[in-house]
Amino acid sequence: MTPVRAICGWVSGWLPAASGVAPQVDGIFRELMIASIAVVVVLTVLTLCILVRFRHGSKASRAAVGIATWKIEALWITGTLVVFLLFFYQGARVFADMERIPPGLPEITVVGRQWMWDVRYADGRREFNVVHVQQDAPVRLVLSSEDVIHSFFVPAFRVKQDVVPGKIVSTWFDPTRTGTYSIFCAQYCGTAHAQMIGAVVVLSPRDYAAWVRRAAPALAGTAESRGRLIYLRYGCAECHEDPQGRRAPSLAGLYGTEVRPADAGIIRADEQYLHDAVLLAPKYRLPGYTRTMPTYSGIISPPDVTDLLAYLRSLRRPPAALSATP
Amino acid sequence: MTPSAVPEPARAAPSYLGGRTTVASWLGTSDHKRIALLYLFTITFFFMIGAAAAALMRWQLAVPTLDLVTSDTYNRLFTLHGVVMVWFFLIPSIPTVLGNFLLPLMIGARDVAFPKLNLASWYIFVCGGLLALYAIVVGGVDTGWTFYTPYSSTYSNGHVMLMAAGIFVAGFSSIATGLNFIVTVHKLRAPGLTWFRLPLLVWAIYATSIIMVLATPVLAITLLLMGLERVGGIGIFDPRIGGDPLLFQHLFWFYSHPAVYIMILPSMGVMSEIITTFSRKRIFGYPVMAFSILSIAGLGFLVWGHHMFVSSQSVYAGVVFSFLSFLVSVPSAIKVFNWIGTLYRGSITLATPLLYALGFLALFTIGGLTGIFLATLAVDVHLHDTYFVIAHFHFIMVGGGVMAYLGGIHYWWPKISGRMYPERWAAVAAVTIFVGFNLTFFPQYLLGYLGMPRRYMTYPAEFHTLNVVSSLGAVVLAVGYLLPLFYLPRSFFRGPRAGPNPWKATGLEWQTPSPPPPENFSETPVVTGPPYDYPPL
Amino acid sequence: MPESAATFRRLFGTFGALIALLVITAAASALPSGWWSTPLSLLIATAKAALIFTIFMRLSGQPALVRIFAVVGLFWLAIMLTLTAADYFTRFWPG
Amino acid sequence: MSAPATPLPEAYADARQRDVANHLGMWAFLATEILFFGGLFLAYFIYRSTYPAAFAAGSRTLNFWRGTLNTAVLLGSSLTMALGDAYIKQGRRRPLQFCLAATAVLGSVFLAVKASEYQEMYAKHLLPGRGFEPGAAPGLQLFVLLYFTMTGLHAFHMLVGLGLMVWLLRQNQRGRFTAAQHAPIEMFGLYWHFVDCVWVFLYPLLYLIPR
Repeated sequence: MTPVRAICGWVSGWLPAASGVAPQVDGIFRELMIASIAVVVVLTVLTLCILVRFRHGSKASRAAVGIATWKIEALWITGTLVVFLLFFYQGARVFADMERIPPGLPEITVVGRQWMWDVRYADGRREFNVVHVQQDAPVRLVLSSEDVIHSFFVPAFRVKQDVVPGKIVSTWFDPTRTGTYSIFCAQYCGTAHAQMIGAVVVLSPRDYAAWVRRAAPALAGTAESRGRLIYLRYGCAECHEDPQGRRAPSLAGLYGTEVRPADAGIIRADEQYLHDAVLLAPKYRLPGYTRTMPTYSGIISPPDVTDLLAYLRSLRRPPAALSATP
Repeated sequence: MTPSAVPEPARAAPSYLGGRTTVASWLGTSDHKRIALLYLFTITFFFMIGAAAAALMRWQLAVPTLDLVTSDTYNRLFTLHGVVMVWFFLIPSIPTVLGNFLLPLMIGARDVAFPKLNLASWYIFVCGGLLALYAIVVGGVDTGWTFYTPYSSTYSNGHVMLMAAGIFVAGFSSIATGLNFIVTVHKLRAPGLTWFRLPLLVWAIYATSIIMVLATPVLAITLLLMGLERVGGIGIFDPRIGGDPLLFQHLFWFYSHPAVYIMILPSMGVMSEIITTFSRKRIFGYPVMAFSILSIAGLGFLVWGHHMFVSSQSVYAGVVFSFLSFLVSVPSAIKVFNWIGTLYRGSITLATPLLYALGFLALFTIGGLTGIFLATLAVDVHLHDTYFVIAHFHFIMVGGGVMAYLGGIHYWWPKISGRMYPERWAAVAAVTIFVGFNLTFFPQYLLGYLGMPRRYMTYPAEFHTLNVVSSLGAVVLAVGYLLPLFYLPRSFFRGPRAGPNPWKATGLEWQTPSPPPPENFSETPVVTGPPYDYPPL
Repeated sequence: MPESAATFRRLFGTFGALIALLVITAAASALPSGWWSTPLSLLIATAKAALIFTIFMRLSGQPALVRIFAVVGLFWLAIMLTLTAADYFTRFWPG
Repeated sequence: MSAPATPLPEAYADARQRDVANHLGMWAFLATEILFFGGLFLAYFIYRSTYPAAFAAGSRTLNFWRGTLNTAVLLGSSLTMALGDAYIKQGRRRPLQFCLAATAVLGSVFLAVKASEYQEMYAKHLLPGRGFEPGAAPGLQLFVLLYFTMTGLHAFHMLVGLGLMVWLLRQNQRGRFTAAQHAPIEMFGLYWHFVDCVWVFLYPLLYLIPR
């Protein structure tokens, strides 16, 4: 099998495996390639031999096959099934790891917009079509789209995640090798779909620290500080910091806790819940509040919503001051 | 024995081609054989339009950045290629041409169950085709054949409504044909023709008809909802009011994955017919082959989620759909093994239909195996929406579907036209298509692994060499496809006469003169033996 | 099959049953609702549809093949509902 | 199967064979209709589980009594259609004419009541789109959209049914239908009962969502 293994190794060596999960995906890909090449070679050789040996007029014996046909059938049905299920299991196991995002990773918000990637870091810096990450420092990408479905695809990391409008989706990768790797938009999104290309720049810790110092933050202050300005500008405090706590629930420490709406069991107040609460008006009715929250879609721009969410996440519950929480 | 030209047979009865040959007699016919030829001309016309779009795309992709067409035009080209090839060539190809012609003949019937509905389905198909053609002529559509919202319903400025209407109408033709064939197979089988004596092409067309009838309505409602959202400016898939674009994908792929089985199942039936005839041997494991066809049709409805592994569908659903996708590929593998089992210890004649069948065997195997790559969750995350997927479905649709369609056309050409096709030219065409196909689509597997996304009109330079090979292959493939367009029409009028059974094959369609008389059989044949009842070698 | 007076009586009887079921489901919706109210209304609707299928559409007198054709559409609809639900109701599974 | 005395125009050995084939063909068509409406029921099922509160609110905006009345009217039209079918099987054309007319009238009543409901929804600014009631929960607009799509598609099928009934009434007047040969009536009956069955499910799903 060495030539086959060599070919597969050679082919899969073309694309650098620059993320933690890449070697595992390449491993399964290589196994699949070896199995497929083996099957194709065996079937082709077998068919060619049969064509020659049993051509019309040849003297080969045409006696019926001794073994009952159903035995042969049962053999290759079970054989195929077993091999397939092995590949299924491996694929599903690695997929589950890829989808389970380790907690507590630094977050980078990437917003897909028709034909560019709008990248915003936690400390307020903003870039277009470029993502700077540090080697061996896994990063969580919080992905959303402002118009149509895009797909964040970095071939070198074997990572791809569709970005669906109206939905916040997260993915993550652990960049293991320095270098620049291209980002493609894999889901057709219109005229310049082919130009929606970006780059992930993986820097060694030293270079990354230098980049952090050198790159002047494009926006003043951190996302949280800008979020607070938005929070005040749109008068969220007027309802959410009502001393008697009758008009609306307090938002301090809300992020991540559980919320008990009237008729939908227990919902975790994650980014999606907050994002929908601001842009789509709350899906669920919270009992016991006098005001119904208006929808801010078209009023608060999506970038501001991201900053507002960052601010809400930073709101820790002050120890005993708030008596009004339900 | 090579097909020998038979002396002029005594003209017992005028063939379905003879008799009244005015245009009105053709356009008003309810004879399933004439309707089959009407479909043959129509879908060949649409195949050429789709192929022209493909040629332009391959030309544009020969070089990383070439301004042969603007990006907008390129988007309309690949949408045109997708829509025309899927709905106006591949889905109708074998069922409406070979199926219409052969189903009544193979079961010993005079015609299909509802002859007038059969003609109506052709007219509906032509109306749908004209609507789609009009949409292309006045500007085309740039959403891709998948019409994903919200792009198709809100952001696209192409003629989406016209194209969706064309497909909506063509869908009814598909339902009418499927419904007709199901009732025909149930009700009009010749005496003695039990289910397990049916030729496997009849099984394949029966299973395909079930998918056509049960899947197409969901496409109709999906296009209707997308159309309403586009016209009304608001719709149930609109994320701005809390709708979910993934719901569109679920509805669309609930139709579209069974649709790909509509395209491949009939080819499997044609394969079984050709391989048994040219190895002069009974099919290996008839019951397993019949049940494989039915299980592909049934399981085909359970696997659509593998198109959405990375679309933020839940992980649990991904695991479920991946498992079911592995199950649905087992029957296909069994059929490949059984075809090779049929060849084993046969007496094989290498005529053109068998060349096409062997081409199908090789390319369908590769296509199927790469389907396993895409069903494996972890690998699909990397390969989804890249050229790997393009290569996979072209290996199945073109390497499998079109090869079997051409093999079937050549195999039953003597029955359809009463004359033989030129053997040498046909063999050259088959080999050219096989070589051209591999040159065109095999490099795309590598491109896909390297990460070249699909539907890109320009690409980074590192993909250049493989794209050049693919574009050159497309030229060879185009030549291969043009050859039959020359020698088949010529042989229709001037080919050597073929007797009722030039291949000495079993099957009821070979027991009637070729071209068959309008009422197919002078008296209803009675079937006594099992199918493919070749004398022991 | 000969249309006797019994057939007409059966038709009117079925109509009576359908109207009765309608009244029940309408009344049930006026009561204070619980988890059971939606399944109950769907159960009643299924009963009404079953009545119409078997008696008004004469499925009871048809050969087995026709009855299979009548049910196969519902079975496929069930496939679509359950597998799509497998996606929507487990979207928060990996936490 | 004995050789037919006079060869039937189609490929059938006898009338019984053709009758079953007609039923098979019609039921296959109704299976497509089940899946056609099925797409909408799937959308309803998914969105109701995503926005339970909004759907309950939406259901309250509908006019309960008119919905219930419409269901009764449609069940009545199903009865008259079934009676008509039973009469023609006895060869009695005049009662069939009366039953067909009654079915058509009940169908029109249904559509009239439905039109009045649409008008009422328009008056309450509940038409989806720009004019929609500002600040409403998003799920409500989805409910209203689904309401209009489902009942609209159902009403369209009713209109097609009314058109066919007019044609059947004229055919019956010309004496086309006899006890032996009345396939169009039977097939139309299946279609009409099916449309009624769709409404039987639409009614509880749209009008009876519990508080």
